[in-house]
Amino acid sequence: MIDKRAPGPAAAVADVPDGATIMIGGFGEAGSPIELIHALIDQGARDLTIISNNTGSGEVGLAALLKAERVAKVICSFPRTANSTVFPELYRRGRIRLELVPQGTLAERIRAGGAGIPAFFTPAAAGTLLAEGKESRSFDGKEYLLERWLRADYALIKGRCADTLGNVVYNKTARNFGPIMAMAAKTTIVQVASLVPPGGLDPEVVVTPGIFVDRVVEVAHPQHESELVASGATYP
Amino acid sequence: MIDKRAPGPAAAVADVPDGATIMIGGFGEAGSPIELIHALIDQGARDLTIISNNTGSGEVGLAALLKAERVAKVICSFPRTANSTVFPELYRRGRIRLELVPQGTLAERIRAGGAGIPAFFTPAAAGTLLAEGKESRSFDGKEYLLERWLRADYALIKGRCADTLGNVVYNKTARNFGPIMAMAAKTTIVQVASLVPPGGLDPEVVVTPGIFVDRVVEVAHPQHESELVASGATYP
Amino acid sequence: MTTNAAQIGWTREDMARRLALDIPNGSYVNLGIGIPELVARFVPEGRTLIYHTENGLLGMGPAPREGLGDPELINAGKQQVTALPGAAYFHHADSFAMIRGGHIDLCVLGAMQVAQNGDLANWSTGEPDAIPAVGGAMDLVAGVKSVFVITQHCTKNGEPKLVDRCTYPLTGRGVVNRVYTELAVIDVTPGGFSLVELSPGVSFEYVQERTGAPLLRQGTLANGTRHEDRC
Amino acid sequence: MTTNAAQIGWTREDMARRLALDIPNGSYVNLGIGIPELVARFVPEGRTLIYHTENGLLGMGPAPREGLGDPELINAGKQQVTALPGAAYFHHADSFAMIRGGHIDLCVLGAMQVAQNGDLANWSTGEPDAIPAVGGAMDLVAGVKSVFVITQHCTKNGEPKLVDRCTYPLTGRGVVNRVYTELAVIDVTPGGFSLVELSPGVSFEYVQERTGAPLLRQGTLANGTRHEDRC
Repeated sequence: MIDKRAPGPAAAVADVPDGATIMIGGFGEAGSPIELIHALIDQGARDLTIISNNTGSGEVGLAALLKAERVAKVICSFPRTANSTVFPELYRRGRIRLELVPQGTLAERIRAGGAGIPAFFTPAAAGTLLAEGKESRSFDGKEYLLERWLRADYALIKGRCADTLGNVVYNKTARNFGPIMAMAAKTTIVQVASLVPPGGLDPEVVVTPGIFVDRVVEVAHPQHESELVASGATYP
Repeated sequence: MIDKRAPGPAAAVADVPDGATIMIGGFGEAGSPIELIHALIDQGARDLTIISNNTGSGEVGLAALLKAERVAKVICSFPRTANSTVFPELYRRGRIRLELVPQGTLAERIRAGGAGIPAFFTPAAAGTLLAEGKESRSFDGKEYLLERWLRADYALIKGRCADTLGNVVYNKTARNFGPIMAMAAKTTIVQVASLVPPGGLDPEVVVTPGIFVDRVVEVAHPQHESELVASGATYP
Repeated sequence: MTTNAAQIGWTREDMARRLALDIPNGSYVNLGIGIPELVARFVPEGRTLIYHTENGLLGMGPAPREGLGDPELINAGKQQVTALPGAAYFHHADSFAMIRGGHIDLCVLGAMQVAQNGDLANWSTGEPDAIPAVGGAMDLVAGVKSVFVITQHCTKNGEPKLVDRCTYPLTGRGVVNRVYTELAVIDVTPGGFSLVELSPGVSFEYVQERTGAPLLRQGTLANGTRHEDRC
Repeated sequence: MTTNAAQIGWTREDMARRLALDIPNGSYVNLGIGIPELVARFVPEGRTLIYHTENGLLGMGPAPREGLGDPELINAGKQQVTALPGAAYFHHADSFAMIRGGHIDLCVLGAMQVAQNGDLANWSTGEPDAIPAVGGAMDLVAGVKSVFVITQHCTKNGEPKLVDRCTYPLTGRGVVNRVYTELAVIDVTPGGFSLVELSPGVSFEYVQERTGAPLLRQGTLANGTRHEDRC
């Protein structure tokens, strides 16, 4: 039998080495795999490159990972949000690098990484500051930029339910980057509120097929970032 | 209220002009929108370009459309299958043109058309006869071909169930090209076995969101190509 | 000269109501964060719009009733929302396929500057200390069929936001179709800014004085129809 | 010299059984049409393989029992199949993302010709009257981690299929890792064809005579390990 269960978040992220590139799912708090991120903080890997749409809020989850100075570089579309103070402070102090990518280009680059498409053309950012240094080309009279795929060593994502073969379904808008990051990482680790045996998910409704998933971890009662931030929580 | 229902297959395809480019869903008979194709035969548009993975079997559905000499060109990956005699005969007589595309490249070109990606690089067919005339480029030491998007005037596809806003779910491996063709056509027409009001489909399991669909037609008991072929049926 | 600007012309709600009049029934619409969100409150009787939020939902509804929200059902501004009957969830690549692929009929955005050639600047002042953040704005202006801007006519310092040429970093080139301010509705045409409508009690000259580029009294819309033809 | 070929060496079932021994537990596998399909029958006890069919199913099971099939649940050869517990359906772009993106561990294909440099020809004889049909073969060989070929050692006319250089149009360049025929298991290495195993009663010389390029008695595998290290 194939069984992709890991006993817990700590075991699931135990082998992440220093210098790894890690995709972290979520748009704001929706889909943010807080328990996996906290396990990564405990685990201690440093000099990481993080690919994620935002940079977290308060001092929990992704923001706590940044605060712990484990991250050398962030690739994201929107590094400032309400209650986001950790990244701006590190960035102004020159303690972290930023590659700013338009959100749709970020998503497409990740999808391209998973789909084996090394480069593609997109109209977003053509003619702007973010086009600097990029190859551009005109198709049918419109200007496009050449963008490269993004791939990662690990993806940490959050689902609602998975089976032990790694098939995953998500919760509402927490789906966001999860399915494409799962495709683009060498090792994809998914935390879910509920784990079921094969056959427990209808094959018609699976969003991420198990082929894209390496480890699944049950976190029955995941924390919500906004509640932690509201309560003034910090991690560790 | 938004209501995308068309009263029947004939009404749904009534405005297809001569010379149109039409994507037709299906892999073999799975997902082939036979009733829409038959309505298109009745409708009479000619000089069509058809984008579809195969060329049909017997003398019904897609094969019947070819047999009626309505099609000037086919873009597909696999124009010969069991019981496929119409296309080979037309092709040998020089009555139809063929653009042969590897299946994954075909799918990705259609998806790119729907996603606003005018061109992308793929490793498939690099160094082969099908690379002739195509730009190639090396990324990280591997050779890739530049491929252009495919877009169409119409897509004819088959789902299992839709709501009146055009959200669609499919049946098993009949899903195949439906979701991406729906994205890549100016006018997407979907036949489904069952139509429900908004709210009748769980938003978590919708495969093709309604934004990609223009017209939905209920065909409660769709015919199966293999049964028609086995019975020696022809159309019209 | 702009000290009275706050008391003159439309309120934000008026601007949103005026903009909503121009959205055809059945449109798929993406509303930016801030004033654009107000538009959803003013959809005219008898029209149905379907709202797209780029974080993966089509068929977005209003904020949930107190205590009934889900922290994982949010909009692009990270506020809790609801899903209407007929909604669909999808992942980010599919969501931006809708945007980039030209499937969204309209997006409504805020602006720092709009130039007479349709250039839009709305993501960065370019100041060295600023934390750059672009989000989905560049994808939206590059892919959505029509781009409406809703904004105060001038900055807090009284500088025109409708300008000859953007001085802030661009979001996109030649992308804006129409601008709604508290003073006027203005089209971006091949000939430059063209007045569509003045807010009550505001004169053409008053608007022109506060606009950083020539304002045509009337003209042909970008799509080739005349003002009178608009929906 | 090949008149007795049919009676010599492994049967098709033997070939499939031998190939199945080399597939690690838990692999994601795509089986081509024809002889490759036989491999699914011979998975060794204790191993679980997950079959991918490019028309949109992961977790493909055997043919349905008579009368229980669905014409819309088929494999790439358009034969009715079943879906095992834990299966998933997906669309064609996602399916080929699995293939092109390197997520499939192994594909097993038939061949017209395999060259000593790993070139594969299996889609067209290049004859003017032929109806060209490529299907997913070019995507599979370009994207799948390992490509195994299972084929008769020679054509019906006794011509070698393992050749110096392919004369038929290529499916892909340098893509084949290993070949299983009725006579032998042969690796494609940087040094050319390298014998892994002979079928019972078949000599090295017998195989070499029927092979259109030099056959190494032993060598280093393409992945740098020795024969003995293979799974």
